[in-house]
Amino acid sequence: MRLFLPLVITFICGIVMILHFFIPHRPISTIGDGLTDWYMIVASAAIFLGAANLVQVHVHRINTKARNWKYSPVVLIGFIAMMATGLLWGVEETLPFDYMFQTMIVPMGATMFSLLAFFVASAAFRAFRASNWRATLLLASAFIVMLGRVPIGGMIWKQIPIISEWMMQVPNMAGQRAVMIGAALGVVATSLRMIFGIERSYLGGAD
Amino acid sequence: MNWEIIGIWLGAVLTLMLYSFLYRDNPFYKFAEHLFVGMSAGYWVIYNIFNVLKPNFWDELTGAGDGSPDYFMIIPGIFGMFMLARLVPKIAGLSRMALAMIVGTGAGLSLVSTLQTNCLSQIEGTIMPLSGVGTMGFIDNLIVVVGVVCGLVYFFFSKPHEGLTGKAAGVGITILMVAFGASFGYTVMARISLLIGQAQFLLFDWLPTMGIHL
Amino acid sequence: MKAFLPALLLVLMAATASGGGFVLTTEASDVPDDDGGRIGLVWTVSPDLPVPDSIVVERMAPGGEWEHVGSVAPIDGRYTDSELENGTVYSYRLVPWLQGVPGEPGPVVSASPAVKWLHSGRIGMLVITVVLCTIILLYIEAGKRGKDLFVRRIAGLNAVEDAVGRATEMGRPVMYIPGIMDMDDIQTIASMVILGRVARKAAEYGSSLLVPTCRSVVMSVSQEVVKEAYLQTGRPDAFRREDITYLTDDQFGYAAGVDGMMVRQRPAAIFLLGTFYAESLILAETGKSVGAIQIAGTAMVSQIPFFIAACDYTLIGEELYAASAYLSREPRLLGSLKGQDAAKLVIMILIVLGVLGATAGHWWEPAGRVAEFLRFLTHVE
Amino acid sequence: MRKLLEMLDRVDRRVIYLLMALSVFIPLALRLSYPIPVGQGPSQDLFKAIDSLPSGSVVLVSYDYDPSTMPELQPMAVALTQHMFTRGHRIIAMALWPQGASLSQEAMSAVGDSLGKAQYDDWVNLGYTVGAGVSIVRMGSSIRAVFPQDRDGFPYDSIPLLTRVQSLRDIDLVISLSAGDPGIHAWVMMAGDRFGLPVGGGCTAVSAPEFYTYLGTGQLLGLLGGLKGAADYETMVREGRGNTPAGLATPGMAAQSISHLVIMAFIVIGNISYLAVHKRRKGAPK
Repeated sequence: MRLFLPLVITFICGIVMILHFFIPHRPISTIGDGLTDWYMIVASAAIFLGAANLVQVHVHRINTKARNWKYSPVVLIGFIAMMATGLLWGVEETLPFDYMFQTMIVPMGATMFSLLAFFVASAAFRAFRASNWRATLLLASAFIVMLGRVPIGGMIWKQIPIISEWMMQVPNMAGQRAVMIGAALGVVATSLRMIFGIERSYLGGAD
Repeated sequence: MNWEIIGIWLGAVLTLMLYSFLYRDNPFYKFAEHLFVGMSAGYWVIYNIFNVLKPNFWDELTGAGDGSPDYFMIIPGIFGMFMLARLVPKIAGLSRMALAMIVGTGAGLSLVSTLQTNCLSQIEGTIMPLSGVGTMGFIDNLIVVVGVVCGLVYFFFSKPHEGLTGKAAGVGITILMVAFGASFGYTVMARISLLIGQAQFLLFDWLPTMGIHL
Repeated sequence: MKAFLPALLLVLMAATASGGGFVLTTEASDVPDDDGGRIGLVWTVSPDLPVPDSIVVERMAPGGEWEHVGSVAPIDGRYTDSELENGTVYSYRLVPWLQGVPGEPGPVVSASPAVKWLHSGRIGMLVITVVLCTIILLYIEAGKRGKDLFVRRIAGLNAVEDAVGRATEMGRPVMYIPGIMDMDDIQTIASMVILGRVARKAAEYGSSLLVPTCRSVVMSVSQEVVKEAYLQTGRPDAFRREDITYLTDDQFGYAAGVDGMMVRQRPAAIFLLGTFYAESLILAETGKSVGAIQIAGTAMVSQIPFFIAACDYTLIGEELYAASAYLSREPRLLGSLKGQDAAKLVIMILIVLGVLGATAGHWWEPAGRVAEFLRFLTHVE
Repeated sequence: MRKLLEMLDRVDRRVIYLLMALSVFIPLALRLSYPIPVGQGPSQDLFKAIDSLPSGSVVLVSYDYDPSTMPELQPMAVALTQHMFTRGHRIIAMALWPQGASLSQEAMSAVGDSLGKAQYDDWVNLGYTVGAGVSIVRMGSSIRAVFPQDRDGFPYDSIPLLTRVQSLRDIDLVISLSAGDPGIHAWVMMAGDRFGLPVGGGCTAVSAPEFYTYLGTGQLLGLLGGLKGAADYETMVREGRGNTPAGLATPGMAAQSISHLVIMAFIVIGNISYLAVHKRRKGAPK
């Protein structure tokens, strides 16, 4: 019973969005538009939930002196600093909020991501093994594409960039498309199950 | 005080702190990691308030935008509150309502859109002739058609991979491996590009502040 | 004097252009396949005359006088008038303006807005949607009624139990990472189903289960799912809510956080099931470096090569969805999987028929028409 | 020899990290450069599509990325903005990722200032919206409903550039600069297939391979893939315009070349040492 109302809401919202695609007529069109307006607001509440959770978690860590709790104030300070500068002065260019974004978040975000280059190198050395003919095939096609994407590839042999582009446009596309169609059916089936209340795990607990 | 140079130093020091993880996990990395988590959460909240909640909800509700209050906005407001109810264990169950709305809308939308874009359009694109397209066209089209069909056979779960099904699935997984290889080759480039970006920052923005020009 | 020049220019414009003024032709028509109330205007402009500042769209009011409804840059070439009465005929003309002076209006055109009950470009898709959805729902129904449904073995899934068991033996935790997308993502949902099974195993073996999440909603759902699993295995006391945490919505903040957890807590088994982006490699590589058995699965094609490289088992694409059915053995999920297979069969037949038709159409025209029809059926506007 | 291979098999990962770093830093510091040949391909398709739009067209550029992928996508944003402004197009920027809202401002105001383009007349930054695909569907009937004001709080109706732009139907081209989801997928699905808009894109090299399916069907009219795509575009924008400043992506391509070779060497050496050690272990008595 505690799930009845949520399931009804899911069903109505799902059906409206499907009909919205096929039926341009009122009232479906207006209800569909309204629903999308509401969606944005409810979805943005989720961000607050996330932030509130973050604060909760770290305050709890400090209170209980959990492992590595000494870093929790750093999280809170970073969070409060962004919040305060944003609320006090706004987000326009050259203001403190934007300054902190450009000078701290941007380089940190970029660095976090660039660590990947090192992990890729390490994976190349340790993990990418030509252990069977299929893995060998994977590596061979990776080699061609890697060479084709940089100027040096064309300098080695003029045809490499052309072959590399062909690999992307023919075998790669065929493989990607097969995965895509299969996955699309997975999405359709799961969406159906959710709309018809067969899939309830997202509401927490099966039955 | 030169804010620009301070900014470059801030960025460079934080960058080096994060790179220190490559040596091993250490307090500098942890400090920067936690700072990053906190600051990005703060950024998200601020943008959410200024770019979404204020204009799309508050201004609409109070009529600050175009002068006519839209009282229907109370409904998503209530659902939004439901979402936040998770924070209070006693009424946490209410958040199911909000979740139901998000999931229902998302499911309905993705059902039709995914079917159209990732399924029907792809079928349409695969229905192509093997004749009258020249030798190269014949080979290309044949690879695409066979690849797609055999790839689908690989993802067929109702039959064991034996006999003809097994052979087709074998062809399918082969094409998939070539695709994954291409994908991998392409990806390596992405990863290195990001390192290049940070290296450029350190070499051409940060070093000059110490008088080192490369 | 200031107004004189542009006025003169406009007079000249009108006089020199053979087809009249600046606006040569105008067409008005109902905007198709909408909820009505809209008329679209398109026009062509004279290439020989100087470009005016703007074009004012005028509509004839019931009284017969022209009223201003909008102004647009001359180059735009189209305008949509909205909030009109369906079925009423509206007349429009376009007036070019140069420095505050109107020029010669373009021709008068009329149209009436109409409303459609069904989008005409989407009928083929409607048919296919209904067919595919019916197939899937029928199979789910068959599954519910207890029809025995076979699913082929999926490599990697049998390893779930071993992985959890190994973690218990080593006295190290199990880590489950449900991807970085929110609860409305289908892969996350599939992942939640698998999480339930993994949690049950962890509860049975008595090993601790860490679930760091990237979305707060996913965190709450994970808590519910894991709690339920512990309840069902009769060990509600062993459930630790604080092991299922929310880190941050930020992708790399999350990756860094999970990385830290991996290095510090050294899980012996790591599950990476759900939607992953660039963080996949960081997570998988760090997981490998702490010596964990890793079972990964995602439908994100770009990340699959990395999982294949760094993990012990990888569920490719749809296998992730199949896994949730296979593991839970839940009849409805199995039925749904069967339904998907049937849908796949339909698609394969469509493609093969289409390709054969298109190929044979080169010599025998009726076959070509089959391909045409199939293309029409799958074409959506 | 075998000893060496065994040593290689156990080599500390930090050595690998160091080699990787050197292969990037050294070519950059030495300012190595190779010419970038631009062949036929998705980059050129996008360039041609933008080039062939009539001057004054309205292009919607969605910044669906954040600082972490800036090195790949920001050069594209800059080069695209330069190209569109010099062709006289007007740009509406928005973001499906929160941090994209700040990145777009940076790119547009810098390029706009240098080319004498005015905010609100030639370009506008609508900012961030939550909801991704759902928001795009809403924009199909009303952009104002999603963005009642721009990033800095100016009401939608008071912005001159937007007076005739009511819904997606009034947009001539959509370009999504995408680092993942939401991004090109959402735009192709919602704006492209649902509302029939031409969609082009730029993406990280990671996601490029899967978008080739959309290129094959024409659902995507062109694509810039990663740093190479950005460098291609910079080269095309510069062609015939000698005074355009050097791009951001092109200088990185030499470092990219060297490090690709290093990675390939890693794969080869890794495999040789693995095979050698593995074979020996297999043969050894238990």
